[in-house]
Amino acid sequence: MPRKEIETFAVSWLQVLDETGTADPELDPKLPQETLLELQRAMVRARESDARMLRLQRQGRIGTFGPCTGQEASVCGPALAMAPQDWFAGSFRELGGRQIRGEPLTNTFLFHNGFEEGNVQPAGVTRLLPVSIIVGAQTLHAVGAAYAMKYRGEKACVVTFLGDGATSEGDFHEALNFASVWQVPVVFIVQNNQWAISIPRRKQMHCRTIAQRAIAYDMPGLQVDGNDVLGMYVAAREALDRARGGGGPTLIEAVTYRLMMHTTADDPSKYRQDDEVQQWWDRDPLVRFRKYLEARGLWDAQRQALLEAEVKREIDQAVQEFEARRDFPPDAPFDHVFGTRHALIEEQRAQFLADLRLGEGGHA
Amino acid sequence: MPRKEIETFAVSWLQVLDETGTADPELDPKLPQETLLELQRAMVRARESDARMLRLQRQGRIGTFGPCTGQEASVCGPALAMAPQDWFAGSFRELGGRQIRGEPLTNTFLFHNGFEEGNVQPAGVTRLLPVSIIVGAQTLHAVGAAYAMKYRGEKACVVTFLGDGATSEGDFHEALNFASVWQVPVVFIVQNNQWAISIPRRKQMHCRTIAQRAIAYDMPGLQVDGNDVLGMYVAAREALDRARGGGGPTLIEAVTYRLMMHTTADDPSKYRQDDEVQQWWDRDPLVRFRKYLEARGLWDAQRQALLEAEVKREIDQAVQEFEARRDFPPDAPFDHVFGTRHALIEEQRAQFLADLRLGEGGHA
Amino acid sequence: MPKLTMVQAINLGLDQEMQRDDRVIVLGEDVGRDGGVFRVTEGLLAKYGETRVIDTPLAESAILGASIGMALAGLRPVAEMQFCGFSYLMLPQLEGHASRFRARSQGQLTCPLVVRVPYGGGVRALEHHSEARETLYAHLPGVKVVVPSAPRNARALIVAAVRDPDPVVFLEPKRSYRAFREEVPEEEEVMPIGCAIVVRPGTDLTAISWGAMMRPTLQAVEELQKQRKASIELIDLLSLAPLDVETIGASVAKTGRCVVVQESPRSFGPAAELIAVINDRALLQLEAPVKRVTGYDVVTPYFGREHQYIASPARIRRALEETLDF
Amino acid sequence: MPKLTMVQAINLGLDQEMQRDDRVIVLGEDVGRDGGVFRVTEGLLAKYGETRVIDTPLAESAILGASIGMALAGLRPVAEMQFCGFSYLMLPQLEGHASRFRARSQGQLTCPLVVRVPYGGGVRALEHHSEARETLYAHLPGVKVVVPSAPRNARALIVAAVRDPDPVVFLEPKRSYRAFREEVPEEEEVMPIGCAIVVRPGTDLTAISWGAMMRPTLQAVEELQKQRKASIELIDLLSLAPLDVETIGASVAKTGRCVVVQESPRSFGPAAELIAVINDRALLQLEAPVKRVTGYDVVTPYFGREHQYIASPARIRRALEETLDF
Ligand SMILES: Cc1ncc(C[n+]2csc(CCOP(=O)(O)OP(=O)(O)O)c2C)c(N)n1
Ligand SMILES: Cc1ncc(C[n+]2csc(CCOP(=O)(O)OP(=O)(O)O)c2C)c(N)n1
Ligand SMILES: [Mg+2]
Ligand SMILES: [Mg+2]
Repeated sequence: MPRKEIETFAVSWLQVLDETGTADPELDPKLPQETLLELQRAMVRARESDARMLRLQRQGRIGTFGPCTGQEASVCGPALAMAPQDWFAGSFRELGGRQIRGEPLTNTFLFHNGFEEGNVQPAGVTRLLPVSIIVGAQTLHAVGAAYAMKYRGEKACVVTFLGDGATSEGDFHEALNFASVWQVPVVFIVQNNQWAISIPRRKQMHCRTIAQRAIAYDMPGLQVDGNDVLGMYVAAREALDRARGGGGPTLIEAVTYRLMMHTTADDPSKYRQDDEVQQWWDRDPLVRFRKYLEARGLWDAQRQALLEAEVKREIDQAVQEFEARRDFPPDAPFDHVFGTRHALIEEQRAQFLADLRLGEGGHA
Repeated sequence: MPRKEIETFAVSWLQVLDETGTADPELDPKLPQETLLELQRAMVRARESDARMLRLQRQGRIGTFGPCTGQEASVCGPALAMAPQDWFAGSFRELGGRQIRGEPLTNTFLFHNGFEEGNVQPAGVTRLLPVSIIVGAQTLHAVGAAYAMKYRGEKACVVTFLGDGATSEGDFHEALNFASVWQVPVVFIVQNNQWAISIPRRKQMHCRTIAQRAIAYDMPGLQVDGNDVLGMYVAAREALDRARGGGGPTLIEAVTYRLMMHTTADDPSKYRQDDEVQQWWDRDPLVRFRKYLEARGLWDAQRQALLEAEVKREIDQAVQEFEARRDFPPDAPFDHVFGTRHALIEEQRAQFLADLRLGEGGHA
Repeated sequence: MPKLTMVQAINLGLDQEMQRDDRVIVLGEDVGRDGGVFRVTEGLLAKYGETRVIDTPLAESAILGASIGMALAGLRPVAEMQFCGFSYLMLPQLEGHASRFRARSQGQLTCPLVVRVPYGGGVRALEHHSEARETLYAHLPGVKVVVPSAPRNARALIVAAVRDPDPVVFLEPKRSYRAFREEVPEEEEVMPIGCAIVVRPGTDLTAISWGAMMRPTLQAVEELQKQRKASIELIDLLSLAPLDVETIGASVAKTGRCVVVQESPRSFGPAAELIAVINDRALLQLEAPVKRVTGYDVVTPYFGREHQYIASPARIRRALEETLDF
Repeated sequence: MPKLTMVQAINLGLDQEMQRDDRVIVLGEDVGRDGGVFRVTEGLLAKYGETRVIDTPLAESAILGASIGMALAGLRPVAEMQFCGFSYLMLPQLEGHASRFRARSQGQLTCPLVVRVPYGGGVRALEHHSEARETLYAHLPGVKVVVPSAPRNARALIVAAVRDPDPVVFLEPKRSYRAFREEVPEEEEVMPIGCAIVVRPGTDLTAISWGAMMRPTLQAVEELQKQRKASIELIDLLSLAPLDVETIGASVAKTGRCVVVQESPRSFGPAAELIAVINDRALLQLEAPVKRVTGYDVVTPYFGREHQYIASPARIRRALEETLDF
């Protein structure tokens, strides 16, 4: 066979809800009403939390964070499709997903106010890894945890999230390769929000889709409308089912958009056009899903108002709790260098505390 | 478009000479006789050099090296297709290619005897990077050099070689991505010799071909019979022409086999079967090409004997020259830490030389 | 002379070098349109175009690896790592290749390149955005490590780094980026790499620091000198590798007392090397143990506690006093 | 008791730990069928199968990154880096994650894992196969760094490392892999991490080393003691992080003289930290500068020159003499 095609591959696209909120009848997963309402609640909660955090940040009450507005569907869909025993190995823009996994907003606030206490989860919240800031790195942790699940014979999967920018890191490639060689139960969800800080997708990669990267590993890959929460739910459920059944990893590209700044330290007007942003506001995942619910008689303005009010109360309370927290022992870092005590560390702790008592500890 | 294929991709295979040495008439590049004989000479020279190095190593006259026997075609084809101004950024198993680029065998010996002098190329030998041992790393250097060529408007390309194992490293992914985003003139040649030390291809990757990795970057990719020197020549020439014309990078997978040990420190009988090795000896690239030449009346047993004798003489002479070398100033490393002198280094040099004079320098 | 921040001063240096030499290329994440997340490369894209100011994909190893290839092929890349916390991804390319091409080829191939790395804490940033880890680079043979402490020397040193024939890791103390301004001349200024400077001479004690810790150290010195008669010599290292062992040794041999102020964790940090240099060159003159005021060997705390972990002028002052009184 | 090489001793320790605890998983390049390029994991695949002895693809960051995930999920991975020269590829995962999960989550999540790294020179190997770079790991908070020096302590320390609740970088001095044998008991032996040992007591001088340099140091000490009356205390660090500052301080406070022997480049190397520890704890007792016998700040030479660059017993002996005679 001198010169001929030996393999062919295809990339597919999935959208359940179109931009008007109309579901494709063949693809509509016909989720139970309860699940639909959970999705709605999760997305609204994420949106409202984000808005509040932005205000808190501007008021200097929390530090830098990366808003998730616009990406609620691409995160909440998969997070709700997960089983309780599954692992969540996220990046830093999955607030809605973390909330679904049970992270209290007080923790989120603590984290963004510079306290490790924000990563100490209350009882019952497990298998939720802390925010991972080094882009791409968490995808490898996901693969390792998935290996552990397979090794132990647990029917648990791992879902890991990353951004379009993160796909450029070597770790992402290594993770996909290990996952495919090991055939472990992990789902990679790339939130392709078109930007990595100021770098647009076309400067980040030359390929037409991120989903086609799966081909390099003979891994199932799929491009999904990331602003369609039902599409994301369906895609993730399918991938999780396959993984749980021993079918190995999946790569899902969620096509979505970062509607806000990269983080509160960023000024996107330096590098992108308002009309591009506006176009994506027109595809707001929350509006789309609300139309779907309304068309099915499950939602209306009043319910929306009630939900928003309830969520805001929750947030208010979390802000209060968070701001009431005072117990931040200054020497906590010395407790958690190692699991065992060592003279070197204890001696430094003593020096640290002595300096602190003299009021000489730290810089202004 | 709710759920549908949006992109399709294919991987092709190229073989010009089949295993009997018969060329596909449509694909035969009909190279000038001179080029054919150069290919023959280059492959025989590589094979003989390898054999001699193995003996030298066994006699303790040089140190560890990685034999290239079996992979002469996949390296010599592309190396001969290169233009003089092109860059060669290899790994550690491309002896034939380095020879084509002009590296004297004395240098190879010096290198493998632990002297940096082996990387100092004689006048006229340029754009040949030293052996790169950290697998995958050199692919990034290749991309950077290719960028420089494009930036300067030089019509020069970069050819970089790596192994199947090296494709697992993050650097390889990053290199392919940068190359495709920048559309720089670089050709990646993966010598898929089926093994990375003791790791067989199927434990290294889950994909059916390495060529399909190109799809992840929307880069032309091709799988070639790596034991067919004409196929490799044609594939590389095509890729180089495209690169020179501004068409960007190409990924070529050469399907070949490592007939010998990984390095002289390795014992392959621990992990692979003799009959597998034998099967690949039956596909020896040198035998195949010789049949092609013979069928065209360009070669016979006598010419073969003459060539082998000539090459052996060359090698003998190189061994002599190499073994006569005595000028290895012990403090040379101090000369080449930095391009400028610094008191710290010079002070250490003085200490080093003083210890050496006292006969106290180094360990036994 | 205009008064510039360190950000503006480095920008000026880069701008003038790009003007002067078209082999100079700036590359990194967000260095183009955005002007860098700290705005150090602001305006360069508009002036020099996309082929010379490259917004790269997000991959630190590739940024340095490609820079190596550019340098081998005759360009003079200036790569930016967005934060020190992500720079370790390029350490393998630095250790394995950039630092070695010269030695490997006995000078036939060289890697003149600069890696700019904003580093250090005190800016209330997220995890990985506050570390000081100079040692990891200073310990690598074949790598020069430069740490400016103020706008004017930052500009003179970035120019030196760009022109240097070897790989230079240029650690930019981000706490000093905009903390103060200094007059920086328009005209070219170049400072030598590998040389410390005596910022103020003295006879009773040598205080040594570099980068962002220079300011609290200077403050401590000044406060102390208001309080009591003591002549303190203050040294700004400016380069950590190669280290200016002569200046350090001579100063402590003269004063007999020394305090080193370092932000990074204590163990295996730069202060240890300075103490070793003093041990080699001035032990007999030492009248007190050298004191190191450093970070602790703990995982860098999130920013809620960070201020307690970076030495304050008061802590430095006490170390100075204790060493004087020893 | 059987006499084992260090390779066999580590193998024994791993084997027994795998036997004892099915959470222990071995992974890395060529660790399975091939038994590791140094044969340290020989036989484990046959005994424990492919799910516990994993021949991974060729990617160091992934090997550690996946180990982190395994550890977070309750396993106890023991990863092998084939050579120290390739281990920097996993440094970002180590610095950024393995070392931090405990602090990040205030103890809720932990990373009990071991990274075994053959390191150091003297085996006439290719470039990148001979470096000693302990500092790069010892400087990282949250990371323990262990360096055995002989078969018996290698076995007792690998067991401790596997059981340790934190990430341990286990640097194996490959020059000592097969250089000599020692009796190693079949029965379990565990040595504590973070503790140095006094190999032989003495009163006139403290010699400190670790890993492969212990043997030439011991030889130098013994040679010297044949020649002249001098009581030399020899310390084997065994752990570089956390450092056993008490043992070091107490010894030098007693002897007043010290020589540190290190293979790696001088500047910012472990000897500097030891000198700093001595400065903190025993300066007043010092009767001579601490001498450091080290590698040089040059790019590690290829093996043709390497033997001239690693300190010989003669060079060490002279340092001992000079320090005694100071
Ligand atoms: C290894 C690494 N390099 C650089 C950064 C700095 N950084 C933080 S987020 C970001 C862009 C990430 O883009 P993407 O992956 O698309 O995620 P998004 O922010 O769009 O959600 C960069 C460069 C980082 N966190 N980690
Ligand atoms: C980053 C790195 N890790 C590990 C090694 C050790 N090593 C040398 S060659 C090799 C296998 C390489 O396999 P492959 O890329 O297929 O090339 P081949 O040896 O088959 O030519 C390994 C693991 C290395 N050189 N670099
Ligand atoms: Mg993005
Ligand atoms: Mg191979």
